[in-house]
Amino acid sequence: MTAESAEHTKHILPLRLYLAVGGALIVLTAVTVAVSFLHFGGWNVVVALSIAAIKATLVAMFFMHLKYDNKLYLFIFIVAVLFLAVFIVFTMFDTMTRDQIYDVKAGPITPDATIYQSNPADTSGTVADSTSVHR
Amino acid sequence: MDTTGTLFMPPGQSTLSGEVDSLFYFIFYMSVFFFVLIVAGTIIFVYRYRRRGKAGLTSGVSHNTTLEVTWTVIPLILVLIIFVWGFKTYMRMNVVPKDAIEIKVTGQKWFWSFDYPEGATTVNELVVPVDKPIKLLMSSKDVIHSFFVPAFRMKMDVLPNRYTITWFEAIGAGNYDLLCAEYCGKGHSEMLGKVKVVSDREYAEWLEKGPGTGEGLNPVDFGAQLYKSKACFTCHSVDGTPNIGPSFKGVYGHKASLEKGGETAVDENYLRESILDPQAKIVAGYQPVMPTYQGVLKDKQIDALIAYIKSLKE
Amino acid sequence: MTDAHSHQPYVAHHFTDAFQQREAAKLGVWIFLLTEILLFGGLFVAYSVFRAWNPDMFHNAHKFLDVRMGTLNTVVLITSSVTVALAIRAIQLGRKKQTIGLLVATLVLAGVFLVVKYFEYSHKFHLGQLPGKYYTFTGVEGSNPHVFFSIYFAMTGLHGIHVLAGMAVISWALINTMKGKYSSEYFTPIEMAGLYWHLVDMIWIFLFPLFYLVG
Amino acid sequence: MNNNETANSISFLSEPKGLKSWLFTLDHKRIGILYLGGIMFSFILGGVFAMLIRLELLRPGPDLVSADTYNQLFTLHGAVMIFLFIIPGVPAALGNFVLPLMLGAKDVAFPRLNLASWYIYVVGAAFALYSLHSGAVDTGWTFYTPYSVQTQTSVVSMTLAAFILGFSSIFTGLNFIVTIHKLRAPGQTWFKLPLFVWALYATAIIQVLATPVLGITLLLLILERLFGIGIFDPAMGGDPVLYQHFFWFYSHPAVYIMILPGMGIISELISVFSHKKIFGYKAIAFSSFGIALVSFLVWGHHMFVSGQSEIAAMIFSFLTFLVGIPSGIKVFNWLSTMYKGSISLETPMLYALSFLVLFTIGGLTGIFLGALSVDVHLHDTYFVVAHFHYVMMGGTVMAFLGGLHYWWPKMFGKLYSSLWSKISVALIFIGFNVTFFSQFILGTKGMPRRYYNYLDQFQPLHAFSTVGSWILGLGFLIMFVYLIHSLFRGRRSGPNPWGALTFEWTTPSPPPTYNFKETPRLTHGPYDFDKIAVEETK
Repeated sequence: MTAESAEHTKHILPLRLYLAVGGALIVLTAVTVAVSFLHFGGWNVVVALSIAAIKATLVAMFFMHLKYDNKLYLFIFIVAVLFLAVFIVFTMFDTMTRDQIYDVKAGPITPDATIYQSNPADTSGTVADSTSVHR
Repeated sequence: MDTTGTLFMPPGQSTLSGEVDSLFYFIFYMSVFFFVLIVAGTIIFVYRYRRRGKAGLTSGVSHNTTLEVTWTVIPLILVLIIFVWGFKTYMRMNVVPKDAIEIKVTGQKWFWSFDYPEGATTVNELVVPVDKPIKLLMSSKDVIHSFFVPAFRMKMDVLPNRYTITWFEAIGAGNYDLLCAEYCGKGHSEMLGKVKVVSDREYAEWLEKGPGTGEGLNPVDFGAQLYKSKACFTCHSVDGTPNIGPSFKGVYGHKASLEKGGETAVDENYLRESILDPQAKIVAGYQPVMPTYQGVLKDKQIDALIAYIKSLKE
Repeated sequence: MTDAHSHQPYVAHHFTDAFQQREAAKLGVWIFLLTEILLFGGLFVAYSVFRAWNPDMFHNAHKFLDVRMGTLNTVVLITSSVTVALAIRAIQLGRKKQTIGLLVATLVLAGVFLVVKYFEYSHKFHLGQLPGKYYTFTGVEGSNPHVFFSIYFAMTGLHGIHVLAGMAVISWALINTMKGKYSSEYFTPIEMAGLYWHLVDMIWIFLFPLFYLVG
Repeated sequence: MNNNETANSISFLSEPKGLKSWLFTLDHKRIGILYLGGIMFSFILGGVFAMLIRLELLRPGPDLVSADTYNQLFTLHGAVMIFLFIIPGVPAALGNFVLPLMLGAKDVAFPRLNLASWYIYVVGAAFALYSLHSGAVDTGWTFYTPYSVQTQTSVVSMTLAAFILGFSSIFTGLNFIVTIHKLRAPGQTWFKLPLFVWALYATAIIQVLATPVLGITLLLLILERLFGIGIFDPAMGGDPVLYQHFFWFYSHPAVYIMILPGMGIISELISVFSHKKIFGYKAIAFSSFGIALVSFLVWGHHMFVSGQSEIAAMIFSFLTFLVGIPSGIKVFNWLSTMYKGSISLETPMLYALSFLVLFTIGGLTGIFLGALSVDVHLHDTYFVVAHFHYVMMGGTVMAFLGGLHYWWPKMFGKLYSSLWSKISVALIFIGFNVTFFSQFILGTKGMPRRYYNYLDQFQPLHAFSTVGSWILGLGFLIMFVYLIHSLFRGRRSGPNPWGALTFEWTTPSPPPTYNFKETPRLTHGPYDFDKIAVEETK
């Protein structure tokens, strides 16, 4: 136990590594800003998020020591990201696939809805009278 | 035609109610089987292996793979059958037949209104012909409601600022309860209606008469009819008892003190304003919960209602 | 300590040794970070759903965010992450003065981040790009642009609160370092503060492109 | 086993003395008892609300309270029972007390955090009570938008209460995970842990994963009310169904926060009182994890008629059926544990058997609700009400009471009346079934939930149900009386009154402040009734 403990408390990374990772993060920031001025259509998001993911991985692995620490922490981190993904994906199973079997789209009746007038209890008008159906 | 229902289910009156009921009873008898198995097992074990005197060492059996796989796989197969069965009917409940009559349903605190393709409107009473698919295009004016007809085994939430769609086809003439199944506030349990299923001929005649126009009635009688059909009674009594809103009895010609302070004379103008813009002058002691009837009531109908309220003297 | 074992003073009675205590603390912090990720998760879901519904509005609205300020803040936060990581290294090596310096630098950078954020916010308030029903700006095309700004304020606001919380934690670690509570043997609290700060940085790494770059 | 330490050790109850020593205690046992006090108070409060609701529903029409008051009553009943009683119930009260003892540890990993979580609980409860005072909420415990945005009642303070209580739950969960990972006794490997510990571990994972999402949901709801941010409120361009996704992403797993620890207790009780090795140890342990994992993937089954897309409904329905399987496995395992055992029908075992029967009904009726087409009819009716009461009350509450009766002698060193406790179990069991079985029929017949008034045809069953609630109430009343009586007049209990093999029974009842004189070393499994002859020391 004590030998192990000494080994763990004294895991010191070289200064150069920290500075290199920091430099890489700044460079990646520059890259992602530069790339955002190019137009890839839908791919812009993918590129931006991929670069962000690389940056986050660098932070987690080196600054947060996940590369060197107990792998349990890495596991916890991955679990968090995984469940977040489940939350997003499963919610979008619904929000992205509504109204696929109807001819009338069940989306918002008034897309620019701010139905509230002075009194929130009174939500008069707009809904039932509007027959136009937008998406 | 099943009119009595079973122990658990009310009489089924739509084309799909039979399908729902058969799956219900499939699960039911399966559940009874497993329940009896487990309870009988418990009772037998408790009796057979009851402790007599001191508890000695007992058997050390810790698992049995065959047994465990069996009681995992059999329920798994059963629930998968149920899943597929339930999903098939669910899709039939959601895919509307092409030739369906489209009726617009509006939920509002706390009544239902229905707009028919021929221009008629009704409140809290949906009149439909038998053996014809009816498509309901639904939305709400305020909060979420849910359109629930137990006899048709149908339910669909009614959302504000969005359409939801469902359909049914009634198989027997009669009056069926319509309930709101999504909690919507004070009058939630009063948000009741009827689905009146009639023959084709009666439906045509009914449309002919043009419900809600007050043809051939004097204003007071027409107002009395509207009081019922537009569900004013949900919140306003005519016998003097205060409800969610003030009673209509004797209200005309009096002065009412207001929530914001001050008072107002209850005259034609005030009554009209209260119907069209209910939040403008709230009577002291009541909450600003009344929806506007702008666009719901026509001028002639408002006049009739005022005439009716005027007639309710103390 | 009333306990029978002979302990270092910083080991609580219910742990058998310093190693166990440190591992427990670290595990605790990681679980806490997990809850933080899921807390922000809800907002990421809201972002994804509304962006998918109104991609054009999101694109139009994001042009009203200042990329220069966002980039500046990204660089500031990354640098602060480096300084806090170095602070932990310094205390591991027992260099107390260096640790103090680096922690102060981290605090200063966090302050800069908040100042920049303040300028961004006040500019938006000025234009009427406020969340929800207070939104009065008319320059964004597309439906419900106030939702974009609602989500923007919710996410960056919550992140800002986390920056503040991080500053509090780092200040506390700083004070205790000055008091000489930490050494190359025992520096768990600084390490924990660092982990938290890195998470705050990491969340910003995602907020930055989502709002400022691709909208 | 060390049975003769009682004489020379000082119990945690008596030393140190004074109110302050309790309010600032870091001892997990005292914090457990503080929690027990809090949740018992909440249980009584929620119970009184429930009795009033049933009384109002005795007849159709307005009787006892107004519609507004009724709506506030069922909201408060739900919110108090869920956020203040059942979620902290087993983990924070019983778990706090028992977990370190079961691990042979001196305390939980973070005693200060533990105390903090209790204070956060108290602050949350205070907000909830404040909302009661300032125009109680009437949204239902689910706070569905847009109703919760429009209603004029104190939604914000109640939401804030639930938000704060969430943190208390997160801290308890976090503490337990670390404790189980790091503070196990020497020799206590993962597969020698008592199953209650496994259950608490699985629960804690859900607590830390799901509760933050509740936090952000409620925060957004508050922002929606204050600023109209337009995420959940359709009037501002938001989507109420999205709110339901957010809410149920937490609240469905939360159902397992409520039931999993209960299942853990049942595993203990059935093994101990059958005096037999638990059947399928690993299957039970892993099924807890199976449940924890899959519970995150099924939330959409609360939304089959909400306007959610059909594809999502299909996926959620499919996954819902999968989550039922591990629960089924557990029931069969418990049943098999009794086979060839030596079963003694002490009060905790009676609760365990009640659990077995009621939870089976609760679980089986869940299948009806998971089936898409049947759910369309049953959704938001009394069938659902009955179903979740069978799971929550027939399941969790029975398990909680079983656990309470099981560990009561350990907590206070006193034995309660065996006769009265058995009478009380019988009344609770009968009363419960009378109250809630009738509601299954009400539901299938089409009685929607949250109704202040109802159609005449439902009257007989409603009356029946209300009478059941009186029997149930009487059962609980008797229970409170004999439990409190036992504190003052009860017989002293020995360290191991039930003849169990887990660590907590090796230390005196009540245990001394640091639990064990010597850090214990594990020499046998928790259920080795085939190898160890253990004496009951009442």
